[in-house]
Amino acid sequence: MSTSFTTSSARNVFYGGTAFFVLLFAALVFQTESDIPQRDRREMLAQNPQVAAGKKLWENNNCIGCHSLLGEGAYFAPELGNVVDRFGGGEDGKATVKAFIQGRPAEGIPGRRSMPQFNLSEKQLDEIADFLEYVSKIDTAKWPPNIQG
Amino acid sequence: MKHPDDERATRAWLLLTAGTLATWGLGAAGLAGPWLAAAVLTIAVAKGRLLVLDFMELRGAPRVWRVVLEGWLLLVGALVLIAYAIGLK
Amino acid sequence: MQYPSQAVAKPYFIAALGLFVAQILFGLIMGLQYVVGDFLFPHIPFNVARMVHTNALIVWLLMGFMGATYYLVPEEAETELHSPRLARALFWIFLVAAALTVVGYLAVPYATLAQITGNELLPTMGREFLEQPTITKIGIVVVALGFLYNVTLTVLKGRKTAISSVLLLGLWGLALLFLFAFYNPHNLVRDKFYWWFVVHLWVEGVWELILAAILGYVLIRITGVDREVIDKWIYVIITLALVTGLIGTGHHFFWIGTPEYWQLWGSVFSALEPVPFFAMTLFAFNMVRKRRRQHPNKAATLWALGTGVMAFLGAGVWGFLHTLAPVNYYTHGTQITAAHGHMAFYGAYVMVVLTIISYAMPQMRGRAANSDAAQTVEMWGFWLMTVSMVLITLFLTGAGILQVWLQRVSADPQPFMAVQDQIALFYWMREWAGVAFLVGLVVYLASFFVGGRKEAAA
Amino acid sequence: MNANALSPSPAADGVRRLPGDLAIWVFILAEMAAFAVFFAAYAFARAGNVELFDAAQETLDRGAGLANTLLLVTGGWFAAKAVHAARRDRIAAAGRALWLALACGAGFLAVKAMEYADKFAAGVSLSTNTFYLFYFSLTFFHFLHVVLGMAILAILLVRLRGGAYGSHGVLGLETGTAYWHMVDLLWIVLFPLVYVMR
Repeated sequence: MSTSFTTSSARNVFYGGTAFFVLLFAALVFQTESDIPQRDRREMLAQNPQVAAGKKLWENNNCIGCHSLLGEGAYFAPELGNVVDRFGGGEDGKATVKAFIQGRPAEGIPGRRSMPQFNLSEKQLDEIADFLEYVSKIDTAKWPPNIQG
Repeated sequence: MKHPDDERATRAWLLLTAGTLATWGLGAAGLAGPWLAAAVLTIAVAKGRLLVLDFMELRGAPRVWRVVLEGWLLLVGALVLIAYAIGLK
Repeated sequence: MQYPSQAVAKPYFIAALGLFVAQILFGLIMGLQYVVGDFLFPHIPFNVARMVHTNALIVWLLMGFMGATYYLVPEEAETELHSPRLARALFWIFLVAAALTVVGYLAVPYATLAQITGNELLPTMGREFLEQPTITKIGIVVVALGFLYNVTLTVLKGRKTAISSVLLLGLWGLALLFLFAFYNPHNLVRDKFYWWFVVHLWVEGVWELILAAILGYVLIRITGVDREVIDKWIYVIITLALVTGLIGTGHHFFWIGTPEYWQLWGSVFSALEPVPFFAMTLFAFNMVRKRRRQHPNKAATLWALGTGVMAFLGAGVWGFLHTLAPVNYYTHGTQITAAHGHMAFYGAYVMVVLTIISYAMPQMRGRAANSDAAQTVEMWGFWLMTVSMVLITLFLTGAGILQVWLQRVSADPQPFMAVQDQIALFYWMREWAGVAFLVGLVVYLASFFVGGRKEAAA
Repeated sequence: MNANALSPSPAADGVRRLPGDLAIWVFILAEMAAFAVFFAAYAFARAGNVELFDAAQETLDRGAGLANTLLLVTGGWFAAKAVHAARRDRIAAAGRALWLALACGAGFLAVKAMEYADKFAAGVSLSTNTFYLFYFSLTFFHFLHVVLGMAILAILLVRLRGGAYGSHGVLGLETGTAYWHMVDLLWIVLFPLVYVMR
């Protein structure tokens, strides 16, 4: 019983196999790019510049360092992909989000996980709320399983 | 001049063709249900086995390789059958 | 050590271990904040501690990879490093940039840091693991290019081996994929989609090439098994890694607004991702079993075997647990992910860097292996850290299962914070396991200072 | 370097050996594992949507599936004949057989492309429903394997012409055709599963 197994074959299989799967991955990425306009609510970005401004605020304050957004990020604080809906949806939800951010005590709540007070302006609060509303409209294949995120 | 390897391959090809036509015929006849599923899967496993033994030439390979490839056919066939049975309910 | 220029690896290894300590200390801070919410608030909020924890990890692993490369490439290529001076200069640039970045995280609010580093010009900050200021990111690219230039020229002028080719392929892939860190569209779906090109294609793609190359190198040295045999194993392992890992990226595309076919493709291929890690375990044990010499460095052998086992458990098994789309629907973004992340990073990448350090440091200090006494202490460090990490993973898994149940599955789902309060016991246990890990790390570091009779240099 | 790599077929001299290089077999097993998961996923997804799957399956062109199965089976036969001929130094016959195998592969791609065109013209795509998600994923993944298999056959043909294979050894030829046979084997399961079973 003898089996041949050469380094050069192993190398060729590696390079050939990798090239094959890179191309397949590229094809799937291409398909994704052509499919996502139906899911990503890009029209909301185009119509309302506050959404992009809100995303920048989201990033510049490193919100992802505590929260998750569409399930990605830290798991220290609640999921925010659906927070506008959780807080009542629409304008009510956005108003509640703004009030929550605004109302954080600067010194935190004794013994509890606390969100910092970011001292955002009214305009910035609007931007964040619009951004979170946009995120809540993205088609995430029915995730999260329920409103608690 | 016919070589035994060639004869085996040709026999396998004839059987594979026959099996393919049988599978197609079962489908074209508008059949459905567990008997069709069982028949079609049996033919598929038998065809796969012929291919493994006479095209891939694993008939003369270390037994473990035969077991792995034939086992793959049986495993896939079994999984499909189980799923089919679940779908009957 | 056969080539004097290999010694440039030493400062990289020392700095890596220093950052490792910082990573663990900040991990303990975060762990405590999980149960004592206002600990150090508002001076070090959780998100800042987390940035230091994760970024220190990434930077020290990169330093470890670079050190490993500088150490093994001259020996593989049978020639001196192209420019040891460049390697030393890049070390200091990298270290200072990393230190300044950490100081920036701790000294000023993140938004201020974004402002003073000019994030407006090319916004890349504020995304998980890519929190570094844009200028730091540019610095990383510059250091990486200088490093690759140096190493590639070394390989080109010397002997080309499978190990150095695979290592270089992994390192070039690492550098090129990092360029996606500079792409940050307003469209959140596309932002997240391409973000994974850095994160996933690093840790479940090109980093596995680096891992396989380093492990292969150490196994050749400590077992004396033919290079021919090791090379074949490496090619098989990395073939399996890329075949499964490339399309396996799809397991991150289930719920972020990407098309639903990813649920099928991602599940199928990531279900197979344990296979390369299993092959790696077999590889490590097989080579050690077939060894043709008894290398005096038993600690390095232990680390190499540990890498095989723990990478399989952490990356393979714990990854598989929640990778299928119907399961991930409930576990996505819970402590299950954290459990997997901890053991996978420790088992695959922390341990492989500690493997090469364990092998190379004694050589750079002029001996084939440390004294038996020092090795015993090192192995205590190994077991303490490894067992602690297993416990951390188990406790987080427990927390995660309970979280999934209370918050996502039960008939009456509860709010996030209410659930967190109910699983606090698991977080306390995790924190104590973290303390044990720190003890293990201190023991491990102490082993560098234990004297005793040394083996002569090989 | 080893006598077993030379011309006798694995069955011929009583010495059991694996045809082709072990490296390709590792790859083949990895691919077959991926397909096994795909097939099982299809079957279990069907179990949850029997009516949808049965109705959508009616829209497939079973005749095209038949033609493609016959093409692949025949292509496999030619590939096997190529190896047998090369072992006996009948290089011209081996080359002809490889050409015919390639032609079968091309025929498969053409039929499949027509099937896809029909589907696209009818407005059906990957996102239409669960059945089509699976239909397109499975068949397209397999389609790409046919392409890769043909690329390998083409390389074998070039190397055969260069005198690489003959009674002195056919290892590379066995290695490449093993992959081609796998492509065939996968379709043998795929065809009844997706086109016929209901």
